[in-house]
Amino acid sequence: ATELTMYYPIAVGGPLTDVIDGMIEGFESENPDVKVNAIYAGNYDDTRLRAVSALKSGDPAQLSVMFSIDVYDLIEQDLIVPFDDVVKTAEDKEWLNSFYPALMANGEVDGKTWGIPFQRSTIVMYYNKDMFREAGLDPEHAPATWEELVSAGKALSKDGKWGLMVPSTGYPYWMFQCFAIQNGKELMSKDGTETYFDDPAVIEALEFWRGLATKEQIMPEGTIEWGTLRQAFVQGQTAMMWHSTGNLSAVKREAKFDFGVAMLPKHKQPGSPTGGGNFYLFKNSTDAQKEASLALIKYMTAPERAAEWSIATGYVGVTPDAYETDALKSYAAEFPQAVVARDQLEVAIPEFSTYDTARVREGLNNAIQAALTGEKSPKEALEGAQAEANRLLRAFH
Amino acid sequence: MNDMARLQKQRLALYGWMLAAPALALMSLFAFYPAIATFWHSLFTRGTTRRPSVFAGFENYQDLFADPTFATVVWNNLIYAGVTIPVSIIFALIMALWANAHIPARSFVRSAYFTPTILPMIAAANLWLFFYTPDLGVIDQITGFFGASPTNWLGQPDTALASVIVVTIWKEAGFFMIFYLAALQTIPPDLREAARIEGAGRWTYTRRVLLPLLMPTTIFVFVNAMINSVKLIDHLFILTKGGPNNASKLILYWIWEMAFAYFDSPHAAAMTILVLLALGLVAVAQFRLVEKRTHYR
Amino acid sequence: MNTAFASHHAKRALPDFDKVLDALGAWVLAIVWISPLLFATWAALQPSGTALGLDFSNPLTFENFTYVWNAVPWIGYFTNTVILVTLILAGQLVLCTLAGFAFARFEFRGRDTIFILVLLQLFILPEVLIVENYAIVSKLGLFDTALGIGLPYMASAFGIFLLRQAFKSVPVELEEAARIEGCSWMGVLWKVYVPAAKPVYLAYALVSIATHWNNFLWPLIVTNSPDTRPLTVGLSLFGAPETGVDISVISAATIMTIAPLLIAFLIFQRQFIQAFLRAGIR
Amino acid sequence: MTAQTPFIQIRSVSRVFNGGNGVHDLSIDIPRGSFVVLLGPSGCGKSTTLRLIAGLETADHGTIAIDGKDVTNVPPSKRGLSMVFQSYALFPHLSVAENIIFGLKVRKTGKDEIKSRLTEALNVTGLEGYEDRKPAELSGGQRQRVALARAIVAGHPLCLMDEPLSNLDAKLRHSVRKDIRDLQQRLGITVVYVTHDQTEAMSMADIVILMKDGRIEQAGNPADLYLQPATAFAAGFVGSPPMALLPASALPDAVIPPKTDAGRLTFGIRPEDLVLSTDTSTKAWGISATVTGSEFLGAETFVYVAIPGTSGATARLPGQVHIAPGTQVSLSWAGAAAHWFGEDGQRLAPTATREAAREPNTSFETDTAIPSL
Amino acid sequence: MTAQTPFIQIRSVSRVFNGGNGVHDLSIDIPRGSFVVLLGPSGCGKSTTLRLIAGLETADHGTIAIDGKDVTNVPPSKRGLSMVFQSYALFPHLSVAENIIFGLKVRKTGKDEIKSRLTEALNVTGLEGYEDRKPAELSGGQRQRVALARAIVAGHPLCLMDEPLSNLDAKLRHSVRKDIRDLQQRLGITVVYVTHDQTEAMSMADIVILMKDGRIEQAGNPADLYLQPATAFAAGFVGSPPMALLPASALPDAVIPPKTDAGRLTFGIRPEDLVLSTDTSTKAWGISATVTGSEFLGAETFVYVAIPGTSGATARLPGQVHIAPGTQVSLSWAGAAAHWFGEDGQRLAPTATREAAREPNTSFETDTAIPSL
Ligand SMILES: Nc1ncnc2c1ncn2[C@@H]1O[C@H](COP(=O)(O)OP(=O)(O)OP(=O)(O)O)[C@@H](O)[C@H]1O
Ligand SMILES: Nc1ncnc2c1ncn2[C@@H]1O[C@H](COP(=O)(O)OP(=O)(O)OP(=O)(O)O)[C@@H](O)[C@H]1O
Ligand SMILES: [Mg+2]
Ligand SMILES: [Mg+2]
Repeated sequence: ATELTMYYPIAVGGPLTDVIDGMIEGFESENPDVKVNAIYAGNYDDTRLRAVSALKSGDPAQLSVMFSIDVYDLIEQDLIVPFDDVVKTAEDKEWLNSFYPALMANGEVDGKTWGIPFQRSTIVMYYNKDMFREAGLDPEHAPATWEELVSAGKALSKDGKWGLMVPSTGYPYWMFQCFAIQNGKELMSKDGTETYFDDPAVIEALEFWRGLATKEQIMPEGTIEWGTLRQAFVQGQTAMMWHSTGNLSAVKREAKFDFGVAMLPKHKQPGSPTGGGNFYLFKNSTDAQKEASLALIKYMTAPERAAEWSIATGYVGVTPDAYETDALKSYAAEFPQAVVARDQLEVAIPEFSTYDTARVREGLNNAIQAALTGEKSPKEALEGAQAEANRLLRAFH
Repeated sequence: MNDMARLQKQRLALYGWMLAAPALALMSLFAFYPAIATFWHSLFTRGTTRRPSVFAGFENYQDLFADPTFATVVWNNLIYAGVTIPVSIIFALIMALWANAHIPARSFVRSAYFTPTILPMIAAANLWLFFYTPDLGVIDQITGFFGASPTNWLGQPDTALASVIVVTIWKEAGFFMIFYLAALQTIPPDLREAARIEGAGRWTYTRRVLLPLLMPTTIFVFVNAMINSVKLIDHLFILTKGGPNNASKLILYWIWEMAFAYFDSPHAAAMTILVLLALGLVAVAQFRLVEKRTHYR
Repeated sequence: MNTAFASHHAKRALPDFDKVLDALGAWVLAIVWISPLLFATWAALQPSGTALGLDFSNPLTFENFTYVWNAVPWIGYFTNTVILVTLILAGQLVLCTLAGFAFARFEFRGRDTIFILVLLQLFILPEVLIVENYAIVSKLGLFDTALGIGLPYMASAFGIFLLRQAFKSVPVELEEAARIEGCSWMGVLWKVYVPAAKPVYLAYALVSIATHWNNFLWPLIVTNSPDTRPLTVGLSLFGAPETGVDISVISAATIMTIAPLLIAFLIFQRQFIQAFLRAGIR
Repeated sequence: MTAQTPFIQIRSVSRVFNGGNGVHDLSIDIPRGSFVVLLGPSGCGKSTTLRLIAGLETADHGTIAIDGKDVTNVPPSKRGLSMVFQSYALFPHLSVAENIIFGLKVRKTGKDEIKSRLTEALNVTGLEGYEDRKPAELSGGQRQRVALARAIVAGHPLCLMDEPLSNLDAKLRHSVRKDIRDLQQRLGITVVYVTHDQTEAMSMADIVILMKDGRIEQAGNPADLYLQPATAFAAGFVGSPPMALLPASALPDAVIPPKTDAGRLTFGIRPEDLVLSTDTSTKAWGISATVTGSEFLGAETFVYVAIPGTSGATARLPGQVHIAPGTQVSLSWAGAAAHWFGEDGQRLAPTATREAAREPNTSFETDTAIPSL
Repeated sequence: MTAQTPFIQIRSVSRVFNGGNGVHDLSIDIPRGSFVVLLGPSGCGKSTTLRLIAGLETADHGTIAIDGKDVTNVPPSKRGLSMVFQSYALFPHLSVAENIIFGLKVRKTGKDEIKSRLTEALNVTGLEGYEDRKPAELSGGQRQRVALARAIVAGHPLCLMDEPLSNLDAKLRHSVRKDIRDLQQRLGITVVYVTHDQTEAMSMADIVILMKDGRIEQAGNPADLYLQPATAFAAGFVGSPPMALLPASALPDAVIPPKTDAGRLTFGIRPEDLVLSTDTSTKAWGISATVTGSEFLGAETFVYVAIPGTSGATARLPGQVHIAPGTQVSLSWAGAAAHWFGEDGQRLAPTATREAAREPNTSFETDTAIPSL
């Protein structure tokens, strides 16, 4: 029998290990000759650390769910193999094409596919319909452009409540990607060797973000805490928030009011980055293990499982087929907010990721936070980050 | 000297070694050997598929000194240490004095001071995260009650580090209190009476008698606090992740990032070695001081 | 005859102002200090999403506890934690006792140098040596065992230091008396030094238990299965970096992880503190 | 007691602890410039009394006046006194000099004055050259002197001492005893001194206050206590070896005072007043006893005898005396040497005759080197 | 010394510490069943000697034999002895009973035997009823008894004691002294006892070994030491108040022994042998001196006198003596009471006459109650 060790993180609150265990059981009963050790390994950082420790000290592990954006580093560290090497049959190749392209984008480097989407999110706008009504706004029409966003925000900001909150700790670059893409510019090249932080459109995007607090005063100043934002929203502290779709289930559970979910407003164009975790295959495994791993991944991303996972977590279903399942269909019917993320995938871009990604990202994060806290002007901050990124990426051209 | 006596001495030495050996072996295995390996590691470049690792001498160290983040992080850590160490020691001392005094509900007070010690840092940080939430958080609700405007404690460069520091002090003070409490019990009560008769008030007694007598404890606590000021970063993962814009990033967090997020273990190793060196130096100075100051015991 | 006295009944001073202030200060500080825990208790009893309002008119609910209780095999994790903590403590006590005894009472060449090395270990942060330590544990074949989690912590410099101090403060006469009565070296250690250092053991045990009860990352990394994982892993499921945590749920989970320890502490508070006091750690 | 107002007046002071122990309704007058010793067994309330005077304890009832001023509720530092503790209570982190001038510094005395007073205190206590040592680097006797120096440096007219010699060895104790007494007389200060050692009390005191169970048993000068103990307790407590206390019923009728009931009387005799005779026929009367042992101390020998119906007695004989255990002896004494106590332990008057025999005398001659055989 | 082989034989034993202190070339024979006291000032090597016998120190040179067996390199537990420490060294975590039977248990003695021995030891030391207390719950005297019980329970023929009474107060010390001596005699064991208190040594010992600077100064029975001190050091050390040692040059020529050089002689006189006279004309000779003070101790009074050219002397007078400081007196003594020491501190023979006067005597009569006026 083939034995597989798989690490996975849980990055949204709750007892989701049970769900995973259930899937694994299902897989094992369908493939009795494969034994899977699915190991919960904390959050994304813990999981990466766990995988690195294990691989570096020669412990066998065949696959893992890790950050989709770690792909360049994992390649650089020579830890993973592309799926193209494992996928043999036409059917399998077909399977590779069955995912939403926006979700596949992060896993494709140098023309090869290194990651298969599993727990993927995107950013959507949650809004408090009650507060919209109170402010005399149409609760069924969420702001669709930056202008509408600002004017609605102004109408909603009163009595110590805010119109909008966009979190800027934890994953500032992610939120910033929204503004940048909406303003018509992606932050990095497809091959992950270039960044465009000092592009005027990008600088303008950051100026707009900062302006929401300083000029328009529809958002509090300083950075906004990622971790507590949902609580602020469900307690009516802000009328709108931009946040991961991963929050959907929690907001649904917690909000005591009527809330809506909308695509992010557009400016020059609509758009939002994807996020979350992909499946990776580790290098030092036998062919049989690789095959079994592939089978496992296929099982885990099959429409039924994708639907189940999506309902349980709020993550997007990774294939269009998932949305054709009865489970997700009926869920969407009763809770239409659930399909907004999918709809947005049409205009989604890959999450920010380059070579030496953590460091480049860190530079960007710092620049964004420096601008939002007023330490630097957006231009100054982003130019600094760009210079840093150039330095780091020079080696990879 | 008598042969048998010499033989006996040798046998005792052997016993000594045998007794210490298991602990030393484990220590070597899990501290000394890894530390040396770390040092060795720090002399090589980061290996990637494109560029295999090569010997680089002290280049990694030079890189660090050239990196402005290094300066920021060191500076942050100095502030962090510079505030948490004395403040938690002072709190610990005050707590100990109170917990040792004859006040009503003394066991409640002692338990209250000590409780943070047994809370997992991660859990504690999660609680504090919500304390710090602007507007909604407990702190802002309280300050708001007195008419202050809401503050984005964790989101501003000038309050983020301070907020982290507060949590650290809260977590540590009760632990150190225990040591002071123990030390206070060993001070004979008649010293206080003698001082009273000599006309010393409470403050004079504290300053001129109590504090000098507690010096050995203070040094012990100081060393612990110093180690913690480098070691205690769990809450950063939850509270600020070192932000905004590195405003609250501490050395160990940065090492952690380098090693496990940037995949840059050589630089992380170099940084680790620097930290070890610095701590070692301070420690040696401390122990010197201990020997001097505790001479009268 | 006694001109100096106005009356035989002296006027008694008011309750000491200083003392009142002391008590007030101590209480205020105490309340501030446990306020996070009080808040957590409050939050855990609130329905999700309303905890931050501090709206005291809300009805209290145990749904968070039910939810958290059903989410994780707490009993198993609890057992694992107890086993782990006990194992570490036992190992520490044995190793530190032997080493502390050696450093306190035996003369051997290089003793002081080695002792300084031991103290240096205080500064070697296990957090950054995780990869190396993982490799060692894995090579020793102790992966995913309680022993594997515990081993790196067993030779505790802190423990050796404390016990050495404790042993040094035992009067030599006690040892000599025991030797005259026929005790061997081990007998002396076991019958004289260990009992004499009992408060130190208690105090050290308290610190050790509190530390390892709460350790998360290392156990997470060197374990694979729920059969060995400790309570904190259960707790970690409710921390959610990607979406932000639910304060009510995490509070409930926190309270459940620390409850056994906290209750034990509250019950044995007096003894614990007394233990510390008698330990006379300096 | 004395004609002038007493320096310290303690009036009906009580201080009762939870257990019911403490001191009860105590009244003491202490004349200025006197050396007063509080004597008594452990737990009798000596320290409590001293601490009441010092202000370290507050009286539950009653008043305390020092130098005519009611200090009952005055804090210790304002009472103008100093104190020497049994443990010396030296500050271990301060040098000898710093210890001595601690109080002066606290009271912000001028630098020059501190210096001159320190020099004097060092001089008086013979501590010159030790200024810079820490207490841990001193011997017991030296520490004791530092405590003394600290007590006298401020020049307070009253000094309280709580068993200041009990941590010294016998030899040292003897010499420091003298030093303290000399110092007190030279400085003319009032000293209240606590001890449970009757030898110390006898040799140092102007007035001994013997306490028991929180009350005063007898107060007076040492000779009074020794020669005319007011109670059986005082008789047994003062003197070493102690006075033998025998039930009168064990004595021959001849010696029982007339008009008393032997069944209720207690007879006391000091060891040096006991006459031992192996020739039981020479005296008209005598108590027969058996020697149980003897102890040779150089200048004298203690002989222990068992007397049927009693707990025994000790005789103190000069020089070396060899007497085998088991020897039958007859005990007798000069009539004036006998002490009689009633059922309540109170002394029975009159016993004045013997006291007269011991009147002070400055012309005399003695040679005890050869025991009278 | 005795005809039979000594129980303990110490032959030329040295143990020198780094500082050069310790004991040097010590040879001692201790007869079986005797009570031997090692006496001497602090630091003279008493404890070291005891610890050498116990095996807690190892000799650098020389041999030690106990009961005819060479034990020089035998560990303490195999020497068949027990020891009482100054601090008692009771195990604080064990109850009285457990403390006592500690050694028996370690040696795996049978349960029943342990029980019976414990009962006996408790009985002998009067500790019945205290079996279950912890040492901390006992008074000093009781602790001392526990230490004693632990030492005797094993029935070893040799018991070593290092200042076992120095933590007790004066009164208790006196009674325990007797108990220990009685116990030793009852059990017939050999005791080596360390003390720096000469009173203790005098009253307890069969043989006193007086040490100084790691060497033996004088060994003999107590009377020898008191009456015929071999050296000036021994003369000054034994006796309280100590013998006055005066340079012969301060004495009138009449009293200087013939054919000696007064400039090199030291004269010694015991306090009880000094005769004080205020009438300076009655005697043919006398040293004039000034009274500096006196101390009344109940049964006797010490009078301190200053003698020009000397460090002064003490006279011991029975009863209470009032004599004002400053009084001029004349000092004299019975010729046989004088002790003479040469320049090297050694006693000068002959002094036999006076010794004869103190020969043991079992028939006597004494009455010192009234001082000779
Ligand atoms: N703070 C206190 N609390 C309770 N009881 C006390 C306190 N201080 C003294 N006592 C009790 O009061 C009585 C008298 O105590 P005190 O210390 O005055 O005795 P003492 O004569 O000095 O004895 P010793 O010679 O042992 O020092 C004792 O029975 C003691 O137990
Ligand atoms: N372990 C040691 N190391 C160095 N010197 C020592 C040691 N033990 C004793 N000495 C020295 O040897 C000398 C004799 O010591 P010992 O303890 O035998 O004296 P002692 O007569 O028992 O004195 P005391 O009456 O103070 O107990 C002293 O000068 C002491 O300082
Ligand atoms: Mg007292
Ligand atoms: Mg000694």
